[in-house]
Amino acid sequence: MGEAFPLASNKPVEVLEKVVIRFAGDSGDGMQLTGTQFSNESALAGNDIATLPDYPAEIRAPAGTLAGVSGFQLNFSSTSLLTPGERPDVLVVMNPAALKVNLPHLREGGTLIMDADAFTKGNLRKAGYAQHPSESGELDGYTVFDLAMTKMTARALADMDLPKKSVVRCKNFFALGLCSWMFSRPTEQTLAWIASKFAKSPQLVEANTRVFKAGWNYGETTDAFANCYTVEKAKIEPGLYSSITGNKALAWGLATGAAKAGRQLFLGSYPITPATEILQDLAAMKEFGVITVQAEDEIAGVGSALGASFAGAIGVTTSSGPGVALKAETIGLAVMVELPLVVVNVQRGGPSTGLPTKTEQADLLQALYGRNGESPVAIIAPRTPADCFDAAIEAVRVATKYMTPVILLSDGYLANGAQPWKLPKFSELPDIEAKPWKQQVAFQPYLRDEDTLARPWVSPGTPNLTHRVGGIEKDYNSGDISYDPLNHERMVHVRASKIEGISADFAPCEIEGLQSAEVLVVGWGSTYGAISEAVRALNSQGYSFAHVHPRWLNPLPRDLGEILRRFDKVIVPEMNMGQLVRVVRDQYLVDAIPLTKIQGQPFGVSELCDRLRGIVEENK
Amino acid sequence: MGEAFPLASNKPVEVLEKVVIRFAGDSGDGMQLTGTQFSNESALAGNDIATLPDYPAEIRAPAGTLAGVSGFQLNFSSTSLLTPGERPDVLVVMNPAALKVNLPHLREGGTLIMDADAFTKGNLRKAGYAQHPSESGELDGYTVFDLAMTKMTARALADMDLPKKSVVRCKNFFALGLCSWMFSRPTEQTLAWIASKFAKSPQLVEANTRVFKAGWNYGETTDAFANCYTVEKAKIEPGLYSSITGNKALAWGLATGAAKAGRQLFLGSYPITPATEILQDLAAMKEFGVITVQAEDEIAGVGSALGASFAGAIGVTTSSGPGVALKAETIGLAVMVELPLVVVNVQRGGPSTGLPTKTEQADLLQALYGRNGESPVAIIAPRTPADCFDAAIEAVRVATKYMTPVILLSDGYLANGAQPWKLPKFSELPDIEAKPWKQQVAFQPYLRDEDTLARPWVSPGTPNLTHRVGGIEKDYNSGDISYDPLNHERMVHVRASKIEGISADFAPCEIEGLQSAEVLVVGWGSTYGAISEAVRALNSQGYSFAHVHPRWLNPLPRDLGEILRRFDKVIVPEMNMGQLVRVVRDQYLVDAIPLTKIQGQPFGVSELCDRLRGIVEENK
Amino acid sequence: MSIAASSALSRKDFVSDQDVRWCPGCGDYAILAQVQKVMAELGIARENAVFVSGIGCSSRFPYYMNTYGFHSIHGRAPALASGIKVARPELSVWIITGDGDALSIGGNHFVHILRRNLDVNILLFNNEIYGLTKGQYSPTSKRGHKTKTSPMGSLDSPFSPAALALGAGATFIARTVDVETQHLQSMLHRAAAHKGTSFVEILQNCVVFNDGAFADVSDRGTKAERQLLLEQGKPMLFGRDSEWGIRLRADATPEVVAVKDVKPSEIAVHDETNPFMAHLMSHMEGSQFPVPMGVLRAVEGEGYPVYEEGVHRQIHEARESKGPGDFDALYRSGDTWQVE
Amino acid sequence: MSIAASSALSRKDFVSDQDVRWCPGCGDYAILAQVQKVMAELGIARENAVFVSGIGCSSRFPYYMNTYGFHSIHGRAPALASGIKVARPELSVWIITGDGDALSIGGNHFVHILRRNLDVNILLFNNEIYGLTKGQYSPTSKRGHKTKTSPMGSLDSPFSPAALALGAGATFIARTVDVETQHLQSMLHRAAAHKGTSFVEILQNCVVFNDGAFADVSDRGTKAERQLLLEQGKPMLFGRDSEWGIRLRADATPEVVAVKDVKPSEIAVHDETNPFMAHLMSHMEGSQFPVPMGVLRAVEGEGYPVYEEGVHRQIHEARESKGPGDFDALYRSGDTWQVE
Ligand SMILES: Cc1ncc(C[n+]2csc(CCOP(=O)(O)OP(=O)(O)O)c2C)c(N)n1
Ligand SMILES: Cc1ncc(C[n+]2csc(CCOP(=O)(O)OP(=O)(O)O)c2C)c(N)n1
Ligand code: SF4
Ligand code: SF4
Ligand SMILES: [Mg+2]
Ligand SMILES: [Mg+2]
Repeated sequence: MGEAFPLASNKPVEVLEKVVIRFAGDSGDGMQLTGTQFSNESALAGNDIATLPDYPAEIRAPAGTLAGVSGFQLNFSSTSLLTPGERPDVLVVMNPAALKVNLPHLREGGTLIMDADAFTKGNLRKAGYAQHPSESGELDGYTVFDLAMTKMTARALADMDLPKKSVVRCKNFFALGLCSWMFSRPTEQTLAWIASKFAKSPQLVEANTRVFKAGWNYGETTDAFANCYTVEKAKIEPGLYSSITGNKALAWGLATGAAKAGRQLFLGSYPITPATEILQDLAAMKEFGVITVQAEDEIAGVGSALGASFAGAIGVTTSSGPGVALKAETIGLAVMVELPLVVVNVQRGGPSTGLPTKTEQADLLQALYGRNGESPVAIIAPRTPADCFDAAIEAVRVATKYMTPVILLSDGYLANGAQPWKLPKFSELPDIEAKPWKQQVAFQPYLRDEDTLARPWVSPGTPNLTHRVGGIEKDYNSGDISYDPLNHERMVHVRASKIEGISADFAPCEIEGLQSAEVLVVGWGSTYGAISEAVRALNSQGYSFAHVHPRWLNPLPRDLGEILRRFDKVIVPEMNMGQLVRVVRDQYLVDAIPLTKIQGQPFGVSELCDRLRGIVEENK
Repeated sequence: MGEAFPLASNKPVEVLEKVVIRFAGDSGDGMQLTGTQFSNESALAGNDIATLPDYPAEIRAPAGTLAGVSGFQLNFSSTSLLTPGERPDVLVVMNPAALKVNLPHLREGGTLIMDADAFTKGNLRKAGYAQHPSESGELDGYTVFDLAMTKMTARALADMDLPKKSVVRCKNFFALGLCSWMFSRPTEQTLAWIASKFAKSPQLVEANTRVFKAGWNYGETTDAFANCYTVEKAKIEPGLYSSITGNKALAWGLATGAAKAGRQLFLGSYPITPATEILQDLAAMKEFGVITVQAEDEIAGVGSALGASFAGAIGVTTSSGPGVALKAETIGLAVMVELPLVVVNVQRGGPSTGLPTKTEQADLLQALYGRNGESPVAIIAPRTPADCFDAAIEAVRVATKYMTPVILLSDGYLANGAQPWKLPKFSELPDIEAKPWKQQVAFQPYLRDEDTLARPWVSPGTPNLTHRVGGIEKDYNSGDISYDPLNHERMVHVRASKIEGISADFAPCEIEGLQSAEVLVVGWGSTYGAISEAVRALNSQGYSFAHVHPRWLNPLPRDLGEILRRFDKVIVPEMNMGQLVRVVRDQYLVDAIPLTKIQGQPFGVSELCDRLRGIVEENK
Repeated sequence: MSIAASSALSRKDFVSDQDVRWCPGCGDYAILAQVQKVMAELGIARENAVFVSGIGCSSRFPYYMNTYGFHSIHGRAPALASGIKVARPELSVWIITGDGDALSIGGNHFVHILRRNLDVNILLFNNEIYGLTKGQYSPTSKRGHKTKTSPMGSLDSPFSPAALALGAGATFIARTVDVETQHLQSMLHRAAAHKGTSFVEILQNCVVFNDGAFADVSDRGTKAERQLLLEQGKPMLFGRDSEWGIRLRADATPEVVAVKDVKPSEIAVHDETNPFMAHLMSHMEGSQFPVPMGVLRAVEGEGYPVYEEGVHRQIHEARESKGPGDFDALYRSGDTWQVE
Repeated sequence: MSIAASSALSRKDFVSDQDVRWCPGCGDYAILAQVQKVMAELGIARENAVFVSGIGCSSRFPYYMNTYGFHSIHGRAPALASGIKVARPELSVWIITGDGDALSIGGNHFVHILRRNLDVNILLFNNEIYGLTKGQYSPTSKRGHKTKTSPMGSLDSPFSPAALALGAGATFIARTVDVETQHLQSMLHRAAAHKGTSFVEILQNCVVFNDGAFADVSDRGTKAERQLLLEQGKPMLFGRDSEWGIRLRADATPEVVAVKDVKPSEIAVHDETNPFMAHLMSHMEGSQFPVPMGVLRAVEGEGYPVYEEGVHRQIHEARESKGPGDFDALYRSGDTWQVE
């Protein structure tokens, strides 16, 4: 093998438009690593990609059990791509449990690659197979490659004197090598990555390299595979790209936003799935001056963030639904004291503890109404993992400009899903300005800016402007406590107007699909990819759909009402029981139809196509 | 004076249909006592009555200041009555601050009775009067009786050797005596009440009796008053009556409900204005087996209540908006474990700490949506102080029958307002039944009753039925933890259906006013009295209004949609920025018009008439 | 106060039908086994026991017990348990919690239940880490501990759970460790027997995120030097041959002495009822001292009333003095008037 | 760490323009006056001081101080204050709280801020009652106290705020009383000087709902017998003529002795740095003992790191080792690929 690796394959190459591949194995089998590296190769190959990891709920379920299965799905394509794909074309399974869990998703006629050596009696039993699945006929209809991966791995390492356990641990590199061959992926970078990742142990570098090559060569040399495939370069905006998860994008966006505002970022947070990584990522950014406080609970998290805002920092708190419920009272205080505050809710399956590792969009109404009294806040929802970066900056901007809490609604799907992200240049991102207090008139802490209705942000340490804020209603002019009835009404109205006013900044809504379609599909947040792809697919089938996807849920864009009225039918797909659809019906009195899915899982494109078609046909 | 007291007046008696009177003075002047006793006299006189106390926000503001003014308003009438009245016909003020605060409310041409002796330079200054109001002309247009009450009180007690402070403290009895004369109130009961209330000090019995009689006699004998008045008996359903505040009615209703269910009442609560009295009243009911736990915070309050429900008691928690916000996560848990739980929210002015002693209806959307995930709960809102009793029983009934949290939305106005209450007979109130577990099939903790969809309520201590509940999604059949996607969807739907199903129990909506009116007014909760009176008044002026006032806000009554569509126009008055109106628009797609007031004050009848008329005319 | 089961019970009677889902090697398994065993030994009927937990790896515990159980929300188990116990004092109530659940989000309920002294048992599985959320430092993590949220080391000074409990007025405080089967059992028995809130801190190994946090106290090789086994009325000795002891200085601060160098009477004697001894033991930290294991404090009876007993006593007294509640009399208790 | 004002300040400089709205005779007035006076004496510029409170009568305090102020929500002042202090360590941060605010709903934040040892000052106005909500028992109300919510007497065993603080790891604990102007001032000065969280319990009379709760310690006639004035390094004596003293028994429990009956060396000597002494003082309760007043505990420096200093030190160190954060490098830190 030696120097000349990697070779281009000499076998025939079939060109595919796009492929969905899923790697699945035991938690200990390194599937996340394998999937991630295969994604990187595909990105390097110039494909558009979208990924979705799928971790087990248990920390470390017993090896070989169904509960312990870990998966990673990748969609790579020569056309633009918005979702990690619905049903895999190719399924790679490292043990029987992984097969059991994932086979139902493999598309009919799909390709199945299995580690034959892992299908021992013991493992079959743990996975609940009474007999070997290849004997029961359940694999009929798939293209099956039942390969002795463990043995071949061992053979490649025979002369290296590695303990058996270490040998077995390398077998994911066999799968990676084989798949890299199968889809003509570039391999240099992977070899370089192995060299750097295991740099501390030259033995492991050697072992993993050998096994990776063994996998590649196996595809190239054996007769098992007649040909290989490739997916050509997608048309992608030129630039430097990286694959980024929603949580990482959010963390970086928050830090970027604060830096652009010239303020310190202060995160007060308490760990909770699936939001924890944002805290973890920001905790690792100390050289950026980012402060993270792991508080004793969610209330202290948001409380410290609000205190930090009072002190002049960008106060942020991150959590998921149950934690956000606990923050409600303090968010109400932030509404009253009118300080910037960003509250991130990475939504998960509810109610209560619900399905903590699954995705859902069922906290929109909580964000809108989940506080006592009339306490409007701004609400923004990113639509893709990479969009979390921009949405976070936007949240910081609005919080600062309008002196208001902003709730950012991400979800488990965005949080863990990854997507190519065109790297921005920090210096080219616009600055965020908080209007400073201008000394022309006598200082009053609640004197409002005429345009934004924001009060001035004056922090302790500023001489001659000492003042007190608090949760009791305050006088419109002086900001002192006031129990006056008409003043209260005025203040409630002005707080509402301030939030309404934010939409003055919005660009007109973008309508995708057919502009003069019969049916408008309205979505929000992480369903963007699935809806877009579904609308594209349906329109290509001769249907007539348009798609609008507001980024701000409060306030809604000013042109939305007019747009809604332009279409015969309005359908609102959501991963809940119908929440945005309530707001739309209420505000615009449009007979919008809910399309709901509440299974802890994102919409699949073809599923959405079917259901959209169904509604249209049913209502004909 | 002696034996023959009370005399009937010999002066001419003018008959009035109804009177609104307001007593106002310093916190230390005993205005609540005076007002309450005058109300009792009026009830005894056979009038229909409605009352509203108005306490200062400060515990004990400095004497004589505006902040220290305490008031009590009574409406008494020979026709049926639903509100304490808007603008008083008669205003009794014991000092300048009370005049300053209350004069703007006195109706034009109204009667003003003042204690001349309290209008000292010092008191005028504290109230912010530059000159004596009778000199500034601001009392023109009123019938003013500027009486030396303090001096006359002192004179009546001259031979009693009381300290000056005690003498002054009796002057409210002068006012009570005078007003009792003026409106021909029965006085025996008051004299008996003085005797029992001050039984511990015969000297005080003597003093207060003397001063009361002095007040009465002053009216009868001096020429200051040409005639007196009376308000004749109202047509009221026969029975034994008592005046009851909303908070007391709630406390008694909860205890009654639990007793009728054959369960222990367990209240876990944390004090907060204006809900605290419910905890206080129930803490005093130990002989009824009522358990009250004053918890360390609101979360522990609701948590202990839910624990008690699991243990077989009727778990209840009481709070106001900010406290209910803190309970959100635990209410979500209650939704998931499907146990009976009653959550009382005595709403106050918001957001945040807001206007803690004022009334508002701005927590409806919080009740509906203020939790993470899809977590529907039943919501009931009493309409009058006395109705709090029935609504509390109803809440216990539904919580038990449907194994669900029920949120009861009272407010500051109901909580402190009082109303005649026809005493029920405990034995005649219907029993509340929780369907017991029937041993026909194998026990599953989430096996649902076919009619109600409720799961069985099996408490610890029951042999052979041990089971575990929790906040993670559970399997539809076994009740075990389940992460299955379709099962989650099924469970979310069945929890929603269960709540929807409650409306099967509702009687058809009652429509007041003109059944075939053009305009339907839809209200909820404490606005009932004002809306009813306004609709009555408008219709008597030739307008055409109907009024419907759903008691349950979730689910809404099944016939509501059909009713709404029967009317040309739908107007929804609320003490918030429009909350029920959102639900109505969303659910029924009816262009309902909000009519909002958010001043910490209830609607006045004439104010409501004006605004309803205004909307109708504007939209013609 | 628990109702005993009629027939003899075995550990298996307390095993539920749910698959146990902790990581292989997690210390929680050992604790589960001992609790099931001790419940059987105590002879508490399954239906009269209630296990209440919050959220965390440890809080999965109730699912594995064939008793009544409530897996509630993060930090709130003491609140739920209070409602259960006050409503039904005859039940045997066990709170299962973690260092995050009890001391971070649940800190307030923890100190308040101890203060009120309900007759329940709290088992705190202290692994000095947030397990379920995959490895962030907890309020018991040592200063400087590097975790996912403290990449440069934790800045928090940890709680001593025992010291916090003592400060809150706990009447029973014990410490044990997952691997010491016998000791763990005896602590569970002592906790069950105590009248009032029994707080047992169980040092528990999280193999995945904080492996070996208690290696020195649990390893065969070192434990004799690192554990100070407390026994009522016994001198405080430790070491393989009990060659070390604890002596109190004049200012009441402790020091480690070699037994051979001092008079036997100089060695401090453990007294569970002496609050100062409990204080000493709960604050004895740092590598120069052994880790006290056993019952640090146990006081009951007069001066230490049990909350729920008071609640029911007041109800009883109210009924004695006023008669059982009469609703019709209640309704009539304000000023009334008759309308004909 | 507070920036001093340039010119000399007087009490009046710290008086805000708001009308003070406590009940006439409330102990809060006296505390307000002393705090304003001490702030002036400390020479802290008004703009560099922040007063943060929760909800309660006491929590109205910030409105009356001509400094920056935050009247937040019930129980959460320590959380807000933590954010302020960590973000801006140079500010002088004062938390004003009540027994309900700090120890009931706010108990968790209270113990955690003490544990973390932020350099802030906590003044707890302990009136043993909920004042603002008009008279319900609080977590410091005595057992048996009859209030609106405990008509047959409170069943809760009260917290000793000092003991709870000690259990949480507080580095500074002091106790004083509203009416002792001089003592109150000196405690405020000590608190301000302390590096770390200073916790001062101020016994405060609520004239309306709990009048005279501390009458014995504040009345001229009895206070000499009821107050034990602690002074560093001084023997613990009390009584009109210092005729009584505290002696420690062999088992470290305290007893009251007549000075004339014992040797001077037998009288315990106060040491703020000795945790066992703090424990002794924070648990010394009951009518047989006087009430310890003064600094119960004060430790600082090595072994007692200040939280926010650690936060900023880590930032500093990260910058030293990695250079100041470069966003473009951050964005590029994952695997990247170039699309042409
Ligand atoms: C309200 C809320 N906040 C946060 C979480 C996330 N969470 C679950 S368990 C846990 C900490 C668990 O630590 P510990 O109590 O020590 O238990 P362990 O897993 O270590 O046994 C956290 C932060 C949650 N479930 N709910
Ligand atoms: C979330 C919330 N719960 C309850 C209340 C009601 N509340 C306000 S102050 C208070 C207790 C005050 O007691 P304390 O802290 O001792 O202060 P004091 O008034 O005695 O100074 C309560 C229960 C509230 N404002 N907010
Ligand atoms: S993560 Fe740690 S505590 Fe949790 S189950 Fe695994 S080993 Fe046990
Ligand atoms: S109620 Fe008590 S604590 Fe509150 S202001 Fe009045 S006297 Fe002071
Ligand atoms: Mg833990
Ligand atoms: Mg208090």
